[in-house]
Amino acid sequence: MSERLGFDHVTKVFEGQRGEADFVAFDDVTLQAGPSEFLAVVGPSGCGKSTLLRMAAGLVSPTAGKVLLGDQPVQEPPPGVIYLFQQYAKSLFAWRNVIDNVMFPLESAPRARRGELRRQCQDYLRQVGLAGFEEKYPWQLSGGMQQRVAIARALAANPRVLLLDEPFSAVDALTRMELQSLLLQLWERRRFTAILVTHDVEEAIFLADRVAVLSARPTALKEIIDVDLPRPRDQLATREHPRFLSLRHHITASLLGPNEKTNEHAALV
Amino acid sequence: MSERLGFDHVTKVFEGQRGEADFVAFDDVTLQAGPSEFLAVVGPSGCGKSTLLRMAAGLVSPTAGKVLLGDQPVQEPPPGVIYLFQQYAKSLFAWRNVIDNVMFPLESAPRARRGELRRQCQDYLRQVGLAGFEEKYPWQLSGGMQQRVAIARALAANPRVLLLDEPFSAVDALTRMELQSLLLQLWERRRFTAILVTHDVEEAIFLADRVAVLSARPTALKEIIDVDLPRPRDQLATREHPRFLSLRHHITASLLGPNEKTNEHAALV
Amino acid sequence: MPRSSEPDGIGYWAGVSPAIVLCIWELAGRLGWTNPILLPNPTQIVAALAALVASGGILTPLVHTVGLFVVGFTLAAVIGTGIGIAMATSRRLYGLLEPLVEMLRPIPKPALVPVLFLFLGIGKATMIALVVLAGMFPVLISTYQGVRGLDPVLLETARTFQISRSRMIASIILPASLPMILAGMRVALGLGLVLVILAEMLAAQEGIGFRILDLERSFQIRDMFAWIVVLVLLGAAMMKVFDVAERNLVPWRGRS
Amino acid sequence: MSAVDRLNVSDRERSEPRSSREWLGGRASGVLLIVALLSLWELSSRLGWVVSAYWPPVSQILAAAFAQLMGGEILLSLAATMRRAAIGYAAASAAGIVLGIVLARSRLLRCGLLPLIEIVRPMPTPAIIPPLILFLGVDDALKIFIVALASFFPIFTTTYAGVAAVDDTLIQTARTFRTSWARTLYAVVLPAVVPAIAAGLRTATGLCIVVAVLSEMIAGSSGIGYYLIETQYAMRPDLMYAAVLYLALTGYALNRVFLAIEMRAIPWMGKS
Amino acid sequence: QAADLEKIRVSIIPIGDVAPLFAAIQNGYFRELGLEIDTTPSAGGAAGIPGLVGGSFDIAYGNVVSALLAAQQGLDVKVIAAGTNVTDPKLDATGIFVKSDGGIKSGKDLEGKSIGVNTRNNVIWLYARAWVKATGGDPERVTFKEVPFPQMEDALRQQRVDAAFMVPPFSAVAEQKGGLSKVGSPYSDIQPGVDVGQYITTGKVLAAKPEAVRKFVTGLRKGVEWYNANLTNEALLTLISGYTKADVALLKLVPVPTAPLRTDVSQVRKTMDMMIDSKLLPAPLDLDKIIDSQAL
Ligand SMILES: Nc1ncnc2c1ncn2[C@@H]1O[C@H](COP(=O)(O)OP(=O)(O)OP(=O)(O)O)[C@@H](O)[C@H]1O
Ligand SMILES: Nc1ncnc2c1ncn2[C@@H]1O[C@H](COP(=O)(O)OP(=O)(O)OP(=O)(O)O)[C@@H](O)[C@H]1O
Ligand SMILES: [Mg+2]
Ligand SMILES: [Mg+2]
Repeated sequence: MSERLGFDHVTKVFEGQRGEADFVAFDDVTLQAGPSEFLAVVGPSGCGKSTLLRMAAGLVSPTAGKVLLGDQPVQEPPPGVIYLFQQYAKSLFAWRNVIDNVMFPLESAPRARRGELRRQCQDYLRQVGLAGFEEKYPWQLSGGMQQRVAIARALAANPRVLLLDEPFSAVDALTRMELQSLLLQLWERRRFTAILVTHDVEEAIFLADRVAVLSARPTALKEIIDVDLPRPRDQLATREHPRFLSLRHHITASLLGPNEKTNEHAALV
Repeated sequence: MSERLGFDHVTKVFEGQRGEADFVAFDDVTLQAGPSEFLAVVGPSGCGKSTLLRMAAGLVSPTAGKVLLGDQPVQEPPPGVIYLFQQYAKSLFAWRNVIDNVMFPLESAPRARRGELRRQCQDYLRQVGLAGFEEKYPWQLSGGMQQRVAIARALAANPRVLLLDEPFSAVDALTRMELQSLLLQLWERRRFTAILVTHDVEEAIFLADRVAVLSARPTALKEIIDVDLPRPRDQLATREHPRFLSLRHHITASLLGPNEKTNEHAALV
Repeated sequence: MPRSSEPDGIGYWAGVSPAIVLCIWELAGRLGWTNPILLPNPTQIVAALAALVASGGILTPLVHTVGLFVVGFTLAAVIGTGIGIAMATSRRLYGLLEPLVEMLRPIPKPALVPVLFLFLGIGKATMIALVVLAGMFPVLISTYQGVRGLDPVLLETARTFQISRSRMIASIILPASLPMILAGMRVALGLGLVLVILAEMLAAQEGIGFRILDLERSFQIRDMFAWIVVLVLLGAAMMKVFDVAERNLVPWRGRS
Repeated sequence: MSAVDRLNVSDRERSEPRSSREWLGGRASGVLLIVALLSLWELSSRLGWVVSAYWPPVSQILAAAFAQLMGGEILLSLAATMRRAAIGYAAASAAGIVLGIVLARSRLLRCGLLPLIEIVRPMPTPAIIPPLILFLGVDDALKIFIVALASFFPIFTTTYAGVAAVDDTLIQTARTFRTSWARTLYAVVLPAVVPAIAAGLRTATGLCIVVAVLSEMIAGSSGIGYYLIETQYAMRPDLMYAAVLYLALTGYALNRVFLAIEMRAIPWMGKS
Repeated sequence: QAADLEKIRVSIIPIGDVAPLFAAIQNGYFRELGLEIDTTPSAGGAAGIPGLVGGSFDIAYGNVVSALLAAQQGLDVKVIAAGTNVTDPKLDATGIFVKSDGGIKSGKDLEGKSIGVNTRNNVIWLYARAWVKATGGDPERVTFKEVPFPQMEDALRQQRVDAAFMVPPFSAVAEQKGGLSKVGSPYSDIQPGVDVGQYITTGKVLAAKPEAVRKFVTGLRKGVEWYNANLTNEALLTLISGYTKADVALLKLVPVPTAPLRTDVSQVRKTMDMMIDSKLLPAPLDLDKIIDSQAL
């Protein structure tokens, strides 16, 4: 259950309001995530990473170029492409308990299948470590648990492509590690195509098969780096792997730009 | 301009409400940050890190034991002990522009000195890289810039001890690195005593002279680790230093607890 | 928001100050500082109230007032929510209705009484219309603002799950803006009660408003005060019911 | 773009159009609707679809409105109403803001006063006018008192809730800078509650006019409320409708002015 | 000079009935006596007696039924001068109106139907009941609906009520438009010469400023005399138009009745008996205490 997702010479321009100049968020970006690939996208703040994912999800359309899901151009939210937001608190439905949140994508199914689907959702909750929390409401859970609910809901929608927009940046560092490991486990089991947007270079390397680096405005694709680290990956061992460190060094330097020397404090301040 | 800050057999119990049991946030913790030392405290969520800092700031008092600033027990907010909150957006005064926010701690000074103090504040803003933003309002700035304003305001108060409660966890990863470097620069120049609370093991190692690890509840001091990395530190070089990696491994393992093997996925999920 | 159900750390103290005021009032009456015809003592008012309850005479006006209020308020809530959502989700309906709403909203509703009399006659229809007119605008405005203020993240989440427009409104927009809708209804509740009383004074042959005015005209001040007490209790009870309903409808209020 | 899609555009895309042509662009249908309704009114009166001495044609109302303006009489009535509304409003603001802050910060006063306030709150204005006439008479004292009473609650409630909602972080921040109690109150708490107070004040502006008019209708001798009754008894519905028109315009303008002031004076509104 | 004048606050209803008072003010009769009259109009008179009792006014123009009700509840009201009475049936513009094609002629026909009155338990209501009874109907079987005077005609034409007690100028305008007919004049039919309205004060005011009250009555009487002498004078209509905002053309439709100089106790007693009959009053009141001797 996975699919190729590609950006084909995509340009996105936001029209300027009240006499402001138009704003070019992307200029001619071509990029592709193959079936079952885990692609990470890193880039400085405001460079248009979220816009990229929103185009992939069919929530906004490119000004020029095409977004392709398999061979089909994406125009409106296509089935099986699920978006996981950073703001779990806002993306969960506060008026539904945990299991009903997870059931949401399945509710158009015929009544007869409801019982079966419900059991299935319970299984997803078990997979994200939330068995027993079915009847709780989102506000009764910690941030990390809320994001787990959002993940279970995404799984319930049976994603062919999962779009992750800084999914773990709002939780604390230890929880972040847990969720990263969880995501990898699920991805290895289900093999959907994953596109992850993040600021965190280490997170990108730890999770992805390839990392795409975007430049600051005008946003273009700076480079794509293959992550040749063995799987399954491990929070301690992988991150201490010499290859991890060199990738980390390379990508961080690339992000900070060609003019800035990496061993200088000033460059970071 | 710095001072020793010590916790001497400190116990903190929150009284249970409405028949709930009392809640022991700390049991007999003894810990000390010497003059001009940079001490980091890491620990799992909810273990009482913020409570520790709030006691140091004199915002709450311990149930037993003493908090000592130099030789003086801390009872109410002592002069020169400044608290930097994680929630920069909430700790800045929305109705004051940047320079007036920074001026806040100085406003009890006699009128005659105002001009001079204002120039001083402008200098602090320059130091945190915000020259030219004096007249902006907080909401007109990005998250990282807002936290810089909070740092400048803390500097204006001329701190002997700076308490930092996850100060960078709400900004993106690249901005976080920038702010860490900025903090180190300022600390090296001003040499106040710094106590940093964080979830992020790498941040703790990168910044601190010593790292104190707290256990989950009932919270006690698990261990204190000396960070024998050279200064000045560098975002790339320091983090790739073999000693950094071994410290990182050790502290992460310690945090995850004695029963959990570090090379197991399950431990993290 | 301070609400009667939350004691704001007052607890048992809540009864003290009203009791003191009542005692002073009673004492002033007994000592002849007040005119007993214009301002009866609390005990006299309570006696009048007791007589009213004992005779069963309290029932008909109470039923009239409550009935009128429930009908008017419900209509105001439904219409306000409906138009609010329609205007917030459709640009075309917004353009069509916004000028009319902005024109009607600032008119003090009591000023419309003669027009209502003309078209709806002097009776139920006019009274209900008054309550609805007064109550629907706060609901409408705050529903509109609530829906427009919904976080795009929420709506986009729902959209990526491919739901239909009607399901979007029913299972996302409506529940998500419920806190704001209820805030509007809370305002409408207060206004509605005011207008119910006014409407009864103007156009009813029954009801608490009618009774109060009638008793005032025949200078039966003691009974008039008894009815005012009934009214206060009624108002407080309605707010209480609303609070309980709100807590059950939006248990997540202020927590997400 | 489908209707629901509208909801999904970002704030930038949905910000209000600026020029008057753009304004009309979105609302042309709405303006047409109003014109159609008014034409219907005009016709129904002229062609005798609705027969009543109290259903004058719109054109006659507009003529009356113009004559009123020329005569200046309507302005006097309006001024009388606005004066009462303004005095009551000012008193309500002072009381509402002070009590709101003080009660939120002091448990003792809260115990003493909050129950009394809660008792008065559900009392509908028209119901208390009759007994109040007996105490305050029918003069300005009565009307101003009623206006003040009605306007008090929104102001008090939002202020009280606003103070309670002031983020603890703000107060703690002030504390670590060793700010005195008094200075914390006026330099931190007060500005932090200003947006909440402003919201209450705005609700009260609409309310104070309505209540002033209502009290003049019940126990009036001047002002627009009385004018509405008087013109009915004098069988001059054109004057009456024209007065309603002025009243609506005043309410609308007041709200606009308030919003404009709010935007200038409280730039941090909704921003923290 | 104005400072020497004693100020008297009078609550009035802006209708033709108080024309003598305004005549007296305009002609300077009060000023000559050292009084300044400050009139406060109150539509429908709702605030009159309550305001008087509450101390806003020294004197209020009010109807006889309200005054008696107040007295019955123990309020210390005093009638000090006659206001309006209905003597000449030809000049009685008030009446019960029905739709001309409705077939209603009498109180008997109204059984099971409704009559519009401006307020219940007042003078209009009382006389409407009496009229129903006098024309063969049972007042208990007629519904009395409260309809404000300005809305009376529409209510009748739209058949929201089957009959309406109308007063000038509304009655005159309605009659002129056609389609409605007057089937009775309760005041002049039931009790020719009835004292409908009086000037009322309280015992407290009477005790506190007896002189001022005496001067008021004197000035008012002069006003009544001028009024009665100028009933057909255009100047009178202009005067009325001045404080009612009604067009002079409209006022011309309305017959102008004479005004009484003195209160007729026997008329008040008759009204009181009717109130007892309609259970508005439980027992007779001591009218000598209510009607001050100056009114006589
Ligand atoms: N609807 C819009 N109208 C106009 N400009 C927009 C719109 N949406 C986004 N932008 C602009 O496009 C740029 C890219 O936005 P985007 O949210 O994609 O960046 P990002 O890389 O996700 O940033 P961050 O790392 O802060 O999440 C920003 O400068 C933003 O201001
Ligand atoms: N005023 C209080 N009353 C009762 N319990 C409290 C109070 N303040 C904190 N606690 C409890 O004490 C514990 C420690 O809280 P604290 O905020 O210090 O933890 P923390 O380590 O800073 O957590 P985090 O990493 O989430 O910031 C928590 O379980 C909290 O619920
Ligand atoms: Mg983004
Ligand atoms: Mg904390």
